[in-house]
Amino acid sequence: MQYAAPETGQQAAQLLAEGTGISRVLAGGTDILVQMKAGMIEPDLLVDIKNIKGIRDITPEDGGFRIGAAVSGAELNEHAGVCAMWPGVAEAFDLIGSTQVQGRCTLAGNLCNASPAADSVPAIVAAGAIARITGPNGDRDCPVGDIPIAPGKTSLAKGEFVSSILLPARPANASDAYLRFIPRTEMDIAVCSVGVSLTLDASGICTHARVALGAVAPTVLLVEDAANALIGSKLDDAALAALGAACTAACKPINDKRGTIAFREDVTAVLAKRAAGIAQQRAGGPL
Amino acid sequence: MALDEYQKRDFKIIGTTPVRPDGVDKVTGRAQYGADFYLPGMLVGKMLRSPHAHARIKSIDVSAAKALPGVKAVVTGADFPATAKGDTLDVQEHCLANGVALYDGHAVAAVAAVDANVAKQALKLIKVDYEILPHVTNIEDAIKPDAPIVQAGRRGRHVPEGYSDNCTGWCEFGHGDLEAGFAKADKIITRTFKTSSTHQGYIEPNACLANMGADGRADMWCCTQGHFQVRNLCAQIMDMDQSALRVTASEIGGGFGGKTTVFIEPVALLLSQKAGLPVKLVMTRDEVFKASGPTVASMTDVRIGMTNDGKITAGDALIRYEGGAWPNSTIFPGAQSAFASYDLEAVRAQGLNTLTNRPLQAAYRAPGAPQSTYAVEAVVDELCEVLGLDPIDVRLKNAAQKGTKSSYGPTYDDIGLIQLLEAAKAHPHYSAPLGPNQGRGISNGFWFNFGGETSVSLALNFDGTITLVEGNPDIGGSRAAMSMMAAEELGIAYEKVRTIVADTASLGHNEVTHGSRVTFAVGLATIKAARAAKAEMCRRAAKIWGIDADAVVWEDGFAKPAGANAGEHDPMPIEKIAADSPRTGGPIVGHHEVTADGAGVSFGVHICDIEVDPETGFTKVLRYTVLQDAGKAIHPDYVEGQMQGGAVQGIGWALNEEYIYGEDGRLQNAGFLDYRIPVASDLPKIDTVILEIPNPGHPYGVRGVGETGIVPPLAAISNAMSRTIGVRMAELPMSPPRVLKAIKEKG
Amino acid sequence: MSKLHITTSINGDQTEFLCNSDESLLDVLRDRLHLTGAKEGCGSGDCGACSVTLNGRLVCSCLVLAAETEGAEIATIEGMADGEKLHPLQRKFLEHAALQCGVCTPGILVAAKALLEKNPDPTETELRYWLAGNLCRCTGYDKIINAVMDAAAEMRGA
Amino acid sequence: MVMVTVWGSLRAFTDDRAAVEVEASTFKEVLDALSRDYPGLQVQIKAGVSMAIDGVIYKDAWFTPIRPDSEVVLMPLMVGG
Repeated sequence: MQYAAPETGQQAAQLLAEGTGISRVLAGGTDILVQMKAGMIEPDLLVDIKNIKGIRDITPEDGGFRIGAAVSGAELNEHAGVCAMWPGVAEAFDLIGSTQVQGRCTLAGNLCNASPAADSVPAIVAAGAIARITGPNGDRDCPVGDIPIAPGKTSLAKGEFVSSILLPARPANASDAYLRFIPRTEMDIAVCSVGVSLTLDASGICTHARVALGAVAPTVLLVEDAANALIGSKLDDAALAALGAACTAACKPINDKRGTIAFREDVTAVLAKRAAGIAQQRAGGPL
Repeated sequence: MALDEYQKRDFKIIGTTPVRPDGVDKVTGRAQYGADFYLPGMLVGKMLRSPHAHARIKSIDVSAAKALPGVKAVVTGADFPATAKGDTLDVQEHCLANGVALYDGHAVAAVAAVDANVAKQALKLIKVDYEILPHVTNIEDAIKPDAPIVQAGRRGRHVPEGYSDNCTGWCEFGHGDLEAGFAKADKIITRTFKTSSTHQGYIEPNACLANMGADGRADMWCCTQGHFQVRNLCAQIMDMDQSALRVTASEIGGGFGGKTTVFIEPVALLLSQKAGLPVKLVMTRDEVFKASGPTVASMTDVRIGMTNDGKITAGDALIRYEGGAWPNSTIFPGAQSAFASYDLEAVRAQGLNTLTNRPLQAAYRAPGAPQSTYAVEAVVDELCEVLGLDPIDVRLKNAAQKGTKSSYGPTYDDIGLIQLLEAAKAHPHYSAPLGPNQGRGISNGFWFNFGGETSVSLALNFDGTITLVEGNPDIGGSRAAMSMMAAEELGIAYEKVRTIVADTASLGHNEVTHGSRVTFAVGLATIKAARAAKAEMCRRAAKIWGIDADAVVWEDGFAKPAGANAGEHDPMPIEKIAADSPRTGGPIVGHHEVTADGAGVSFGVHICDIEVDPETGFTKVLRYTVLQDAGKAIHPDYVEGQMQGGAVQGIGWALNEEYIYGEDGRLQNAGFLDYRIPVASDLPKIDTVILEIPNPGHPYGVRGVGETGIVPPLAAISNAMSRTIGVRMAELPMSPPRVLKAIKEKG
Repeated sequence: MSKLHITTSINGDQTEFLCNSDESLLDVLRDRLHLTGAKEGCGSGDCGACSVTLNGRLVCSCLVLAAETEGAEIATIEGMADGEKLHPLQRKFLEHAALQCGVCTPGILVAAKALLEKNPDPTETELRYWLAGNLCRCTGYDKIINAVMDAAAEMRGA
Repeated sequence: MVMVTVWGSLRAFTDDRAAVEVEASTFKEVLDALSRDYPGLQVQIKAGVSMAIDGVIYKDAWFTPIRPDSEVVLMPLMVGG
């Protein structure tokens, strides 16, 4: 295996484009090294992007924040600005793995590993985050939800990698929350998970919402019916019940070692209601 | 035979909590565990494992692997000498398959190469032609008459009609007239319980380094609970003299029973023999889960009758255990211990063992007892609930005590169950208020405790310090306990004794560190070795003083004249006797060799509070209290540690730990991510109460404490769960999907 | 395949080593440098027995490629004591009997030290969550938590 | 004579009796007498047995004395963790 640590995004893209055999990007390494150890993958080329200038930075941009692809969970959670604006994203990111894993894991890596159960993905999808993709022909932007297309598969072309993720600006009286279910308190993969982002008006009525579900389908689900159940309401019991029902209806889970279909359908609705309540409270409501 | 070893006395060192002798090494990273040994020219060994649950190995072609540069040896099961028989042959075939792969992960070949990458490549070059056979991985299917047969010719001679040939063992214990007993009951409850297979979950993967010379003599370093056992098993499998193999136990990174046998050690020896070089073989975590250790899974029917005022009139249990592809005898302690906490006029416990296409079970802390006790204690609790009785009062009313004929036959001597139950009832935990969605459970637990072959040597150095040499790997602080007992007996400072775990060439045989035997048996031998040394020191002082040896007594590290008649002599310190010893007859060494008996049974009572999220089935353990009889706690901190560790393993077993198999018979969760042992944030403080009801079989009254602690938690948590959600759960683990389903079905 | 040449700092000492491109930092520490205090319990970041700090961040050394450590500062259990003077955490682990088999102990000590550097006064809950990635099968964690809390109190007082 | 209690599944070899009387004054003499008088027990005795004598469990302790009034219970050999 060849290991390369280029200093520019272009060099990295070039290496990835030219690599014959299996090429992989190394950011935090918390997925790829596990897969290599288990013999699931044997890359011929590993491109370490951490030496690319600026890729470990969190930069304010248009009222939001651009998160470099090599920013670790620990670094993001120490960033007061991001935590204040997108607490749901921060808490979702923080739930990935242990303290040790937090020292290494990245948002972009969590996204591009394309696990259906990735913790940060429902949160950044709910947040409407935009990924910047660097490729041999330059950069392009893409909604984060369009990147995972199947378990372990992304829409990225050969030579492309995610170099940063933009968490956009958000209006006043808006916030987000993320909840997942695991059997223990830590160190587990989500059995099901929900990210909710919402905006309230001055009277506390929800004017905008995005609800994303994890681990209940091959890829993250952005559930429009769930958002619609909240919009126009003050998140009263009826709205929350409709939210839960919409989430359960949208689920396409499987039975596996981590949970059953029935359990995932039920608990997704529970988590959605709880997450919506937390986001509402963070957004300043009920106003 | 009443035991009279115990003598009441005041202790100076016993009961204090000095720092363990291996402590500094373990907090600085110096301690050497199984994988921490290196030798010049050392090769890396790796194993090839079957991906099939059951398959005939039609052929194995290792030629391409052998031809790969850097590969020094490739072996299969056929390379072992064809001399092992009986149980040893079973162990050998579990290490390396011979003709048939019997479970997912069963090793079929092994390589030794100059580095890990070459070894990995070599494994890929081995071509195995499998013929897939029907498999079975659970009890219910395995005992059916038409089940796929795991190994032919293994049917047990007592197994009743109607069960498949997978059933290798049957046993029955008990006494009294069951039906007469049930006729006296006001309420009878019958239920079937299941537990999943769980793993010991030690953090250190199995590891060994073998170095065999062309003369057929070998050294081995490995993490094991019993290096003498490793030596004997390896010698039998490799057809070597036992003296030709010296095994040194490394520090051991946890065992809990799982490291009482061999998995890779004979293979490392075989590779080293073929390669003519040292070979290190270390299991990956995946291999640990797939091919070592797990405990038996169980399915148990229990029927218990009770009067309205809480007297148990009869108890009957049928335990069915499955422990992998070879016979095992876990049903014996399982059936014997099921009702051991109770004084019953009519009791029966029957046990059935069946084979499955899973790894051979290894002992796990009180092997067999948690599963059967769980079922019995759950039914007792349900009877209490149905009859409106306090669960501790009912246990007190029926508790076994001195003079009770136990459910497994013998009559109990001094035991502490009643004291434990009374202490539990008086504990503030038992009367603390509970909030919504919270419940409390309690359970008894019992374990036999063992003694066994033990050999100890205690040398007096010329400066008066002591080197104590014992032969049992220190798994929970036993070197500290031995140093304390030697120091107590000799009347010298703890720091003056250094306890060493010797290799197999340095002592007589020592039985495996199992059965909670070490503090009891090695402690007993240590005390007697110290007494032998004391007697010799008194003889030396007597010679110097020119008086009779029996006119000298030993006190606080000094030889003293026994009385005025012995003459006027200043007390002679151990340092002087030691310094003079070359001139008074030679080095002074006390030793003791024994097959220790009289271990003394042990009981525990656990109280547990949980809270259940009714919408998700998530269970939080809020509060946990362990009460246990230690006989005499030599080092109370380590006794507490055993009680806490056992309880937490039981909590994991009750709530989340399980072996999950797919339809294909493959293990789906062979890693710490999805085999969910408790993490720090899952747990509350584990409170402990140590009771000391002396064991008549030990000079200081010691009982084993290592295993009992894992017996009660399964039922304690299950009983708390049932009382919280209002549904009797009868299957472990009580994972959130199962709990939520039960809550929903109740409506 | 030619090996990579890496220069790094381990416990304050400049260290050079050769490694394969796919070797983990843990492999190098143990098998090439014979710093065996970090243990491999799982190789997949699930047990924490191989914990070290990398440029001040707590990481699992099994999830770091040795090749990534060029110019990095690494701290392992072997560097925790100051000569014969134990770190307060090490001392408190001994006083509180916070270890049984001890194989998880180096990783837990490294992790606890990283916490106390960031947060000298953690609550017990914060500590339990911080250590959730360090599996211990022997102790039930109780005495470990007591030892770290006591060490933290002593270090704050010092 | 000593009364020896056997566990349930061994009663197939003791004429369905829960306890049998043998002439013995030590652990080993009990085993020898059982093997002689009840040959069906030989397989189990060879596989390994313990004996509880007056409530104390002995493993392979051949020369442990047994009084005529001792409580003697045959038990399987067991392993612990």
